[in-house]
Amino acid sequence: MANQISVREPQIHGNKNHADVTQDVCNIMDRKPTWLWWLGFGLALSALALGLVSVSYQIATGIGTWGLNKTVGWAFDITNFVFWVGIGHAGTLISAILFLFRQKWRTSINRSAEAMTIFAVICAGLFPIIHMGRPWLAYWMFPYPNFRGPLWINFRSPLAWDVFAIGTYLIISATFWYFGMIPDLATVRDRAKSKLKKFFFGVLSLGWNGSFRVWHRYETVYALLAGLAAPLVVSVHTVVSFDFATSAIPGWHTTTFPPYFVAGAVFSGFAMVLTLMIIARKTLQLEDYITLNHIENMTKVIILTGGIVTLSYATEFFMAWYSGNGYEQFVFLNRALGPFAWAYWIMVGCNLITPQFFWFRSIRRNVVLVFILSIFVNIGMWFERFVIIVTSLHRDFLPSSWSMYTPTWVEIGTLIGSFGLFFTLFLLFIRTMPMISMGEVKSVLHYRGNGDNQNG
Amino acid sequence: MDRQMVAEFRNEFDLTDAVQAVRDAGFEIVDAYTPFAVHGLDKAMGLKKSRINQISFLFALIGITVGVLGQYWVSAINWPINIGGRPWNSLPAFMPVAFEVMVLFCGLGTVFSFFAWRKVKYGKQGLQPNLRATNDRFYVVVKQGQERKSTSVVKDIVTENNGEMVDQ
Amino acid sequence: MSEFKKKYYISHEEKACETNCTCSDLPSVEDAKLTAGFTRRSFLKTSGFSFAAFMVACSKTPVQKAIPFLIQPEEVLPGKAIWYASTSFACDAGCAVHVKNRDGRPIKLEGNPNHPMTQGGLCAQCQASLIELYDSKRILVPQLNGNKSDWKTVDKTVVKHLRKVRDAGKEIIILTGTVNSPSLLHTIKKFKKKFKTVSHVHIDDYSYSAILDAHEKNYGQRILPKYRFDKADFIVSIDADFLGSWVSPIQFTKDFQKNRKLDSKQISKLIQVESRMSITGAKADERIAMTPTEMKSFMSDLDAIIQGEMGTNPHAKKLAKMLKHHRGNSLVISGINDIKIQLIVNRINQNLGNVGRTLDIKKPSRLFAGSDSSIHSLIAKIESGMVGALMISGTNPVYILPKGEQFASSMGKVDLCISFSDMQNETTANCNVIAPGLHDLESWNDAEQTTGILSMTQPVIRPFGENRSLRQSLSTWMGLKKDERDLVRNYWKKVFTSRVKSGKTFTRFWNELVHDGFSTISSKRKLLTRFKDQQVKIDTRQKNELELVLFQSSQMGHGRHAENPWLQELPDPITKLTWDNVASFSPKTAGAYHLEKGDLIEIISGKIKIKLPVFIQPGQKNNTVAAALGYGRKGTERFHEIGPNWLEKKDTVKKGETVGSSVSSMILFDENFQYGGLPVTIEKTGKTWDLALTQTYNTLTNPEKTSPASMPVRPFIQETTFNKIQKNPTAGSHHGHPITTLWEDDHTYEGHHWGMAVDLSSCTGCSSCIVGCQVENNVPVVGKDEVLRKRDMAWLRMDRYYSGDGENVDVSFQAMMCQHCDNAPCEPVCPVLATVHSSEGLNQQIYNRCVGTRFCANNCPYKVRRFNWFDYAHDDVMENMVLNPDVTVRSRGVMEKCSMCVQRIQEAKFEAKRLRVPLKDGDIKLACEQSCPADAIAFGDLNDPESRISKMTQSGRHYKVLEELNVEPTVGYLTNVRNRDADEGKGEHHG
Amino acid sequence: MDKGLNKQFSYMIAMLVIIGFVMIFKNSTFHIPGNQQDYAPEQPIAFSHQLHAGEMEINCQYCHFGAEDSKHAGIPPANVCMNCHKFVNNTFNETRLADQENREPIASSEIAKIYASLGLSILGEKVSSGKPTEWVKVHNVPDFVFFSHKPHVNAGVDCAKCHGDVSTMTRVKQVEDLSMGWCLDCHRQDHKSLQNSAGRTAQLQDCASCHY
Repeated sequence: MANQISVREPQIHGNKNHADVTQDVCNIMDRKPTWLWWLGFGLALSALALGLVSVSYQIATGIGTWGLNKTVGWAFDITNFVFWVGIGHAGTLISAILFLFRQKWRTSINRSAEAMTIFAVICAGLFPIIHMGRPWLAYWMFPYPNFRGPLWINFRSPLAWDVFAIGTYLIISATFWYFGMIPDLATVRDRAKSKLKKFFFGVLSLGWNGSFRVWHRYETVYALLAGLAAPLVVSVHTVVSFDFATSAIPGWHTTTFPPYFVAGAVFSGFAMVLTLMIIARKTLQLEDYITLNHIENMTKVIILTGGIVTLSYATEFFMAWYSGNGYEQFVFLNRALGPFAWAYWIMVGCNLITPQFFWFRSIRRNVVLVFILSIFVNIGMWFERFVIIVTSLHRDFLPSSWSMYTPTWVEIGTLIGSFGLFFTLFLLFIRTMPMISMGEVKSVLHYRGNGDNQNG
Repeated sequence: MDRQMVAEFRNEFDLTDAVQAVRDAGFEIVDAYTPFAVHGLDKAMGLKKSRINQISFLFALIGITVGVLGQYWVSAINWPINIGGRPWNSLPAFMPVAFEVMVLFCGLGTVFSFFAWRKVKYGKQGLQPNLRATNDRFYVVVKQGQERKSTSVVKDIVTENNGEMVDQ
Repeated sequence: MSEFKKKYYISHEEKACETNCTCSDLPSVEDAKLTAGFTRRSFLKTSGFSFAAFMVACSKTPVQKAIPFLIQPEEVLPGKAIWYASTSFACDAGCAVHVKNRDGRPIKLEGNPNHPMTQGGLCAQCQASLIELYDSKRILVPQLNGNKSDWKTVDKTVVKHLRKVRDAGKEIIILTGTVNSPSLLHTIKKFKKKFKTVSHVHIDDYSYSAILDAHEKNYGQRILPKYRFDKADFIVSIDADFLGSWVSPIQFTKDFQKNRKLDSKQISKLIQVESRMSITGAKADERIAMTPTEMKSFMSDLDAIIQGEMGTNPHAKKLAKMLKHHRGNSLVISGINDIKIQLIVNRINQNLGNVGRTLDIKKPSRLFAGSDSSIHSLIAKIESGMVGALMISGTNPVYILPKGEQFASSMGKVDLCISFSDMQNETTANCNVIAPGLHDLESWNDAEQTTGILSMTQPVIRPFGENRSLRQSLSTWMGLKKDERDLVRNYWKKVFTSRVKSGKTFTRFWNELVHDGFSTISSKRKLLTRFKDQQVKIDTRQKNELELVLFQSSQMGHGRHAENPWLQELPDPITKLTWDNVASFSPKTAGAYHLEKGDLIEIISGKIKIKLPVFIQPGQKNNTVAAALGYGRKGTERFHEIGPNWLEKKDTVKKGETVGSSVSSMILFDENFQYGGLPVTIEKTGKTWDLALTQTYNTLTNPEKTSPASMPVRPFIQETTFNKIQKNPTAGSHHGHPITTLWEDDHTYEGHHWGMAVDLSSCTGCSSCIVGCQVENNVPVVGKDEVLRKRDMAWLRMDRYYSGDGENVDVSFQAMMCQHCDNAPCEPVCPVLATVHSSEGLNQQIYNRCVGTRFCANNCPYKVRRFNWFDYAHDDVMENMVLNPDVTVRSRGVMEKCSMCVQRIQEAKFEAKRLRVPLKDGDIKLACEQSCPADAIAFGDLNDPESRISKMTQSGRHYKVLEELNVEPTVGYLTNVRNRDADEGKGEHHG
Repeated sequence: MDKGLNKQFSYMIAMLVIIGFVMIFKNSTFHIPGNQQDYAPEQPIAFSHQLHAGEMEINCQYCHFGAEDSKHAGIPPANVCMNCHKFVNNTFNETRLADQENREPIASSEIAKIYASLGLSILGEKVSSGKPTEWVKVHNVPDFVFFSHKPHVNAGVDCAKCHGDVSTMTRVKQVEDLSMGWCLDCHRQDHKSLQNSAGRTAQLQDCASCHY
């Protein structure tokens, strides 16, 4: 058994030992940021600024500053919401589900993937609030005792479900992320020079001392959290899909939405992880940790989920035809041939064609190509949500109120702003926190028989 | 309290073997300090399976109950309001929230009960034989028996598992 | 409104002057300025007190002051509405109204159901005229040579001048719109006596002169016959939009419906011959499209055939046969203002023996007296400088006359031009004296619109300014200082014995008159000669490539209300266009000239050029271009400001421009004002123009590229024909499969269960319900840009669908408002319970709970929910006085929609409770329901088997839109029935 | 350092606890914004309900005659006051005193204000045009709430139920908090006066019975 394992290609290249791992990972935080980091941070910040301007103008003036109308009540706002929630799925999925399946290759990407999840969910969570006509009353979405009778909330409303789903998801993912980071925080604390850093990480690491008795329970709790997070991931996007699935509008009123949305989420999520990891790996010289195998594995997941998404598109059309319901049929014809056909075909192009390239190993292992394709997948997935929302609304039942939709600069600014927020947070994260789970990487460094001699 | 002996190792496999051997030699392992969760060490140290999962199951139960009953009470008892002609008790519609509440309770409950466990002290520098314990060294703390020779026995086991004793 | 609720008081002044106080309860402008200042609603809702709010440093919430009356008039109770009967002259016909007066402020006009003419109907113009009372741009003090002045000086100068003119033997001209007020005519007569050289000229905004002249030739009297659409079984209308804008549309609609009762053996049949698409054309059982020139030949053929001579025109043949068949109870009318045509019409009716049966010339209508020839002579006189003084009241000649500028300049020749208008307009600009008149709601007036029926107008609010009615000004200048009321009252006192045949005392008669708003009186017969036939020669040879057709739109008329935001934003019933007039072409013609919707073109006739955007109008006659009168009024620049202000805002009108453009100059003015048939050419400018349409997809047929085989046409409108419905009461309805539901039903409506039904075969699409709703529910005006962005706020919209193609299309209307579904899809999606169901089946929207997620609007299959995208302006202090204090003014970011006038339901309940009697069917009338001249809308309790609504629901024609979604709407529709032969096949293309 | 850290934490927690206590026990008359309970503003005329409604036992609706048929109970116009005060222009004690000292009683300055508002001198002759008294409104509900006295009075709801026992107040004070919950307490009870026996309370709990 032992030699079997030993012939397997190691997860981490450049035969590192434990100390090297600590060294490499902590280096990212310790050394001065590279000009590349500054560049990225600058861009991210300016995007964020643009977003802030747009949002504050919108909140000060009214939703009217968006291109919406009496027929199309949602467009960019909810599109972005679903998009970001989708992105937020890979993280927890990678760490939780791959952990449960004992996929060792997760170890070097799960930390940053989880961080990405949290930041994405933060971005997502903003949209339901700013898309309100009176965002300052957003707290009415929560059931709390009051002097109004008391008047609670409507637990039958998918939006109320969203509040709980997204809230729970954010809290649990954050917990999972932080909990998994405690040992590494201790490591950082123990090698910290400055008093401040010592204090800071001292607080965060909760007095972790590597005692194996703690490790023992810690492992159990971590497994439990993973076990919880896995169904949670699935539930969250299911609930998001309910926003549409439970409605009465043809094109929304679709029972296949939950699996369809979850697959889509994972699809886009992994694409985003790839995008980020490839950048990180290049700029932070992490080639040894985020190896081509990691990239390849993720592209494989993309092929799978991409397949499911494709199937969903097909199913939708089939069901529309099969149902014999004129309104349904119209909506789908209208998607493919109507005024918003261009959006539909962008979606199809990006989500159906792109993954097919990954059938070829050469492409899977070509970092540049993978990077480009992953971005295409992200674009495609954004348009998927746009198509679902706008094309279903703009021509529904009564032709008298059919209309078109064009975004205003305020909406576009808000979209860019959300990306700004996301990257700002992520760049700050890699500077301040151990972005690779040292503990777990160390645990997969050696197997009996291959590592012993290297500990000089 | 009786004296303790601390041994340092350079990798997880030596540690595990040594611990196993020491225990076989009839010594009591106080604790081990490792930079990561060493696979199989729990067996070697003879640690029992943690019962924390039962606690979290309890929290899950509480969560789901609160979720379902809470929603039912709000929508059907406290102030029943006719919402789109749906029945007072729209159980299917209550499921998503019930589930989320369950997960929330269970997750936080588990983590907090873990923190509540006394070995974690807020903001405290860990008591550990050496700072490298969180980096690349592996330590085991053995309870020294009464016999004089015991020290040497442990020392032997340690050295043949290419580790070395640390004196405090 | 239920009987017990409606107490009409005789006017304030009546009471006031008995309890010698000077109507301190009626607010003056100052009050309004002081009070309307702050929150939109509260000052109104706590009305009766005036309010002043200011933060006191120590207190958490603003201190509110409550100021009681000093001496409270008996019938005035703060917070309780009082109703006064009156008459509004906002439209040419003049609608009998009940004015809802709340704390001294008129806030709503509703039709007076007892009035024999309008019979409870109320046109859009009259309803909307309410806001003109509160117009901050009104002239409230007399003006002398363009500067503010006071009555003393004005009176002095005017009288001095009039004397001079009289002595110089020059003429004093009183130029008015048609005056049918006996008392005013009397005053003018007196005025003539006083200043010898006075002559009184009538001028109508839209001329009906030809009809009157024709009758003069035929019967020796200039009369406008009273048309009896309730008696006519077969109606042929040649270019007369009598359901929309011709003569007296409301009255005609009411009458027309009387003979369209589907339960009776037979109903009347309407054939409309026209070039453009009008409301009447949309309603017609058969519609024949013709160019104005074709109409002429058609008429002469029709006439010929009826007289038994030869005629070639196939339509004429067919119709002649039908007309003969319906001898005596057919009716032929024509809106063509051409004496030749009218002579033919008269002859046809005479030959068919309709006179005295379907049209009454013995008790004629007195709505229009204008004579085109007298306008000619007037202009001539002025040109020749014979005129020393020109008094202009109730008309705007500079705008309505084809050669307006010319008239304006010639006014310069007159030393004294007096305008009685209370608004600046094209004419006042050329007047050296402005003696501002009163709004109908401020003034005493009487009118005899139809011989024998006297309508009364009484003031319901103290005049805002120092304004004086024409009557008052004239008598002042005659040197008799009289209170206005007395002027009217005394006249009737004088003629009482001669004109009122009844045992009543005068006081009794007067009080009843003021109380009821009308009274029947006797009037001496006009002596009509026997029918003198006139020979008419119509040359039918001429052939034009492109003919211009001008018309009055039902909302804008001839521009009198151009400054009324409600009417400007009221979509045209046919085109669905707001804030513009257009040059409309038939699709074919547009294609021939390569015109696209929105292209800006120039219409050219001789030297005159008019810029108008192109509009493609299905059903219009090829080779015609139609344009609405009444646009391009000066003063509509004011709408530059209207609408929410933000970065990407487009102005409703650019600075210094007007809403639409005036086409008056295109009126052909030879012997008569000719509104149709002017040959024109067009030229593209290459520019384009945004058209703010509330509906941009116009048929129920899916766009062919995306049309599924299973549903080429959407089944929202059911149509059938009369003879089919007779055989099978459910004809035209498509039978949906039975609906099953998963939900157990927790919600039985044991009390009331409110519901509504719209009878599509009565509805004419006139859209006065929309204004009614807007006034009642404080629906904001949002401006052109917002409409362009599809953000119009109207709670009730009139969907209009075309079917058929080319010149031969059917138009179907469908009033669409919140359907108050029992399984409302909007409700379960609202996270904060801002829209939930009431125990009486209402779909409630609670503004103050709404956080504005818009999910409800998205999930509404009918798309009837409206969102407050901005804070729609309510900062015009004066205008705010029109707001209904019982309805919240919605703030930014909340959803709103039809509430089924829940405030009326509640009010009725309260009253019933007070009187300890149960609610009766009809106690509650919704704003849209009461204003409907066709009685198409019915509201009531579905749980009451006797109610009108229940009966309609049981009807075989009753159906619900999108029933298959199982949303269970409580609003239903009744199949549209057209009286056409089944073999014509059309009429059921909707599925 | 370890100790230091622990201290830090205990401080933090202590602070939180203290803040919490302050929040709760700051002052017992803490109202959530918009709640005007116990609001008793000074009025331009020191009119005493205790005297008029209490001792004199004048019926509420004698002065607030709007209540039965209108949204607003209404503040009595000056002419209503004058029904009595035409004859009464000074206080009891003053009259008694004056009798003892047999002199003309001195008119009360407060009643003089009513005369003044009508533009009358205390002796009743017209001196000016007069101007209505600006009372301070005590019971206010938000703009988006439709409240009408009419149904309540006709349903036989006792004035005191909402306004408290005014007959004991020298200066009127808002007794109830007038919150939505408070309204519902009553609207949730069964009401005989409602038209349809079925779904009585349901009807009163409809949002649209107050919000439109």
